[in-house]
Amino acid sequence: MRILARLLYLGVINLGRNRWAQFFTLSTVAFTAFMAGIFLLLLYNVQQAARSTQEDIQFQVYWDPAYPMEEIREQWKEISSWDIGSMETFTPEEALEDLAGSIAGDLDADSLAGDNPLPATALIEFSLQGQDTQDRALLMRSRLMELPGVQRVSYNPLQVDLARTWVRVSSGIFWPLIGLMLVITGLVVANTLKLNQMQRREEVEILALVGASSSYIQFPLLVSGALQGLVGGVLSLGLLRLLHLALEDVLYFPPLWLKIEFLPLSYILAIPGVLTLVGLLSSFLAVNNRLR
Amino acid sequence: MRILARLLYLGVINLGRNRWAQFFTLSTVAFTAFMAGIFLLLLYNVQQAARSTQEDIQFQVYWDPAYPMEEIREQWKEISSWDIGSMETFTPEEALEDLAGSIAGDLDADSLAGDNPLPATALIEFSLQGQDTQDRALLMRSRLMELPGVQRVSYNPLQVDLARTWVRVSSGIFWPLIGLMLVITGLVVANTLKLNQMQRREEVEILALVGASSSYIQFPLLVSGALQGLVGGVLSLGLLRLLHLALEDVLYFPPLWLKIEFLPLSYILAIPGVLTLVGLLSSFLAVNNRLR
Amino acid sequence: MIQVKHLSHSFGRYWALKNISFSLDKGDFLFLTGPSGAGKTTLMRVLHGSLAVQRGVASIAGFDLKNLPEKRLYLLRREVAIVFQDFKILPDQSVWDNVALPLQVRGMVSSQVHKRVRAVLRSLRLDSKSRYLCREISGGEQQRVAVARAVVINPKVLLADEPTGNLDRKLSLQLMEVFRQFHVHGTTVVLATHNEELIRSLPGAKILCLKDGSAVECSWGPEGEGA
Amino acid sequence: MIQVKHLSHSFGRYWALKNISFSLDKGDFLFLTGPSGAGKTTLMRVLHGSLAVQRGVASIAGFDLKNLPEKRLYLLRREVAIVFQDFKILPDQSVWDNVALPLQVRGMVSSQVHKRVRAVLRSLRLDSKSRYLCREISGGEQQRVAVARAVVINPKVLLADEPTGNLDRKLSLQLMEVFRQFHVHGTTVVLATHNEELIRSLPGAKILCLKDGSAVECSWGPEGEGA
Ligand SMILES: Nc1ncnc2c1ncn2[C@@H]1O[C@H](COP(=O)(O)OP(=O)(O)OP(=O)(O)O)[C@@H](O)[C@H]1O
Ligand SMILES: Nc1ncnc2c1ncn2[C@@H]1O[C@H](COP(=O)(O)OP(=O)(O)OP(=O)(O)O)[C@@H](O)[C@H]1O
Ligand SMILES: [Mg+2]
Ligand SMILES: [Mg+2]
Repeated sequence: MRILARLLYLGVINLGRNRWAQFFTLSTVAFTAFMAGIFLLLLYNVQQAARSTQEDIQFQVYWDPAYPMEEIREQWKEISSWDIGSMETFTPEEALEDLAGSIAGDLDADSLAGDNPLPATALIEFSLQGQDTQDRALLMRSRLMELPGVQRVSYNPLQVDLARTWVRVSSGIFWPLIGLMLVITGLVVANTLKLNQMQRREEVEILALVGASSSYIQFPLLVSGALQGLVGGVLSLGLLRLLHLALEDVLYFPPLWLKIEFLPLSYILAIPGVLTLVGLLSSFLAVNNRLR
Repeated sequence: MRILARLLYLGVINLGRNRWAQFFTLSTVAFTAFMAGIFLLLLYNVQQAARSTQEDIQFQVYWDPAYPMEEIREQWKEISSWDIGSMETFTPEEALEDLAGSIAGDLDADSLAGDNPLPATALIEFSLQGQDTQDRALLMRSRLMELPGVQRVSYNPLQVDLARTWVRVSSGIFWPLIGLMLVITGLVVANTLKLNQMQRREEVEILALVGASSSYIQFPLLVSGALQGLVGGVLSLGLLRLLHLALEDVLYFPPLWLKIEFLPLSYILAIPGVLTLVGLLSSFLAVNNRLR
Repeated sequence: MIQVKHLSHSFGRYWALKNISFSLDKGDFLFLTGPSGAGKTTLMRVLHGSLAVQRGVASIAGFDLKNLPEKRLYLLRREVAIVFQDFKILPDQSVWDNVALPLQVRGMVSSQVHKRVRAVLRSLRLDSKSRYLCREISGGEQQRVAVARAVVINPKVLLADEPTGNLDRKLSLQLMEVFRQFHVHGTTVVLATHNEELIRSLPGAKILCLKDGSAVECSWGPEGEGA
Repeated sequence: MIQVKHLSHSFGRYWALKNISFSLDKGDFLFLTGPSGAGKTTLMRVLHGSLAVQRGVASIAGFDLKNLPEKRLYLLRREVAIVFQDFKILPDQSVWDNVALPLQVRGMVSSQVHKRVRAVLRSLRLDSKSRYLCREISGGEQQRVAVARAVVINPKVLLADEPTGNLDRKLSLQLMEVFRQFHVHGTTVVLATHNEELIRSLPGAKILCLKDGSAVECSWGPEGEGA
């Protein structure tokens, strides 16, 4: 027990020796983990976005250009009270402006305004979560069709297809890439820790010469390796959170309204956890090689 | 001259000393650069995709459900001979199937088939490159409208908006993220090289004691630092290319037809170039500190 | 306490020890001497388990060196202490920490450690330097730290490789007195040295002269050889 | 060649050298002696430019140590060679490479380097070990490598800190003969040693006895002191 406490203590104060090497090691670990973290954050958010797209279906509703706009506005109010996700509306003028803007910034929209060929439209998002999704989708469709003045209700086959595609692909890319990241991070961290521990070769050798058992030698090295992994992981999470705070709102404006989400708790715990394990493991290997 | 050659030679054979430390350093450098490279590859491709989306405009054409399908097929043939980018067509049955598939896999499409409310549609992509894009877009629109049986021609405001958004955002995200990557990679590589060179402290000290001038001491260290950066960078490019070969076609199927492109030459040259510089710089700093 | 029979050791093609045999009982004192490169250090390292027994047989403090598994080597090193020719002390730790190390490694309580280290440092005139880092002290002081680290565990066998090379005559004789005390109290001592005065100062001791790895007649010695 | 006036040096609050003065001409030979911890190594390091001059004045081979900028230190070290008490040789390089190092550092052509290194290694009986790595050779051999590395440049001033600590009597006297040859050919030699026999072997030499950092009467010496 006293020995165990002493070994733990040694593992911690080892970190205080050769501060510069320690500092370089720790920052390498933290930065590598940070880089992997950015990657994870990115993939996670794309995955989230794809999943939410997949679960939504969009109806695009077109009104008869001849139908009075006031009535259409009434209908818009009514529709927004339905059980839908969201609605975006375009008057013919807005649509024209949008078209003009999308083709070229300086197209003279006024020249077309008198003879606007565009109808009023609405983009309705509708969540497909829950049990009776099929019925609800069909019901929604017929309800929209029955509104007076509605000419057509279209849906988004391409977008739905894209989302389905992403899900199909992501299992082929998402997890392999995460795995690759993990492997690389592990290798970098392990290498760095080994480089660091090479500086302690002399100490390890002398400990063995004065009669230290291999567990006495290894345990503090394992403890410092694990600590370095842990501290590096926590530091990288801090950096990641800072980056996230800076980027969180960068996509949060119309028409995206995309908040970049931070990693979920399980990932947050996994990062320092994995690094701690890597630290342990690489120390273990480094020391084991040394003793032979 | 003889001294210079000798110093270069020393810089190279230095790499042969302490092979393990060298190996760990090199693989850390290579893997870190690899990770940054993956990132670069990803951002570059997203950027490319966004740029090409921005340059395209999509028209969605809806035919009157009552209009005979044979005529529509004739029109499809005609349209495809126009100066357009691409066209995707959906018969009412295909559209229904698609809808059914997107809502739920096992929806009974046959029950709706008799009374199919969906029209025939076509998705036409049209490139906005070149001079007279505005006129061509308007011309295309009116040509489509004039086809008999065409009920509506819609365009893709949301998608165009997304692309414009991406471009707006990417200058706020793309370059900062690349910059961040660069800084992190630089720090990691510099740290690792420093950790490595710490192992040479003794040698440097002894060189100074036997009368080596500081340039005699520094030059080989700079050479090996630069070489390590260079070799690490080239290795990382190799790894990246392997990854690219594995992933190239993973998105190349309908309806995406997205080939992941490899980095352009300027990036390819920049990776080892930057790493070489980082190697030089970190060696320079490491040695300069040492001598004082 | 030490048995060595037909021991040979080679580094590559170079035979550093050739067919050495001798044996020591508890409390014996052996001087190991011979010109530079004769194989003294090599023999010490074999006895301490740092070099494997390649040919012949060797045992020390009850451990058969030929068949000692690596895992149990530390047990041998708790009985057999060594003073290295190149000290092998930790330069970035204090004199005190270096000397306390073998005791801490054994899990001794710190009050005991304190008492033992203090006594040993005093006997070697190192008390005033105990807080210095080992790279900050003089060559002779470092050598005494190496001796202190070896004797602090009260070993059954004490191997000392040229422990007076950096010491002046007075300190050498004082150190010799420390070794003699251990010898008198039953520790088996093997001392490698070039210093003939040291050897003459202990007439009762055995002497083993090496030359190019072989045991030879001691050319100058008035005393007999070790058998 | 060497002037030292009122030189003092402290490590923190500890004064390792106190008010030392002496001067040596070209070709002089000075023995530096005194008990362990007296300050011999500290004085050597000041003369070699590794420790700054804190108080007093010191110059060597025409370099004023007090005002020598760091950038020009290597010029001093091309004239003043030193044998370190702890050797400071590169353990992972061969004997040959270690000895050739100071010549290569000066940009000497390799045929010249070859000739010089060979001659020096032979004079120190190291020819058979020239391809060995320095960590593979015995303590005495390492010490001779350190000496070889110092004398190979034919220095104006040769500082040798306890260069015979790991050598047997015969080798010590041979080494002394090497130093004497340099001395005769005009090299100024400063030799720190505990070995009284060595000191007696060169009756014409000056002697400086240190104790606790101060110059003192040599308690045992038949010869006069250095002034
Ligand atoms: N690891 C090694 N590899 C090759 N040769 C070695 C190795 N270690 C020692 N030797 C050689 O073995 C011989 C004996 O070395 P050893 O260190 O035992 O000598 P020694 O008697 O201790 O000499 P000294 O008095 O100089 O310390 C020497 O010639 C040395 O060069
Ligand atoms: N870097 C340092 N920091 C603190 N004290 C030091 C340092 N270097 C030397 N000393 C102290 O200065 C004193 C003189 O040391 P020095 O090495 O000059 O002695 P020395 O005469 O060479 O002794 P020896 O014969 O044992 O080699 C010693 O007491 C030593 O502890
Ligand atoms: Mg030896
Ligand atoms: Mg000294």
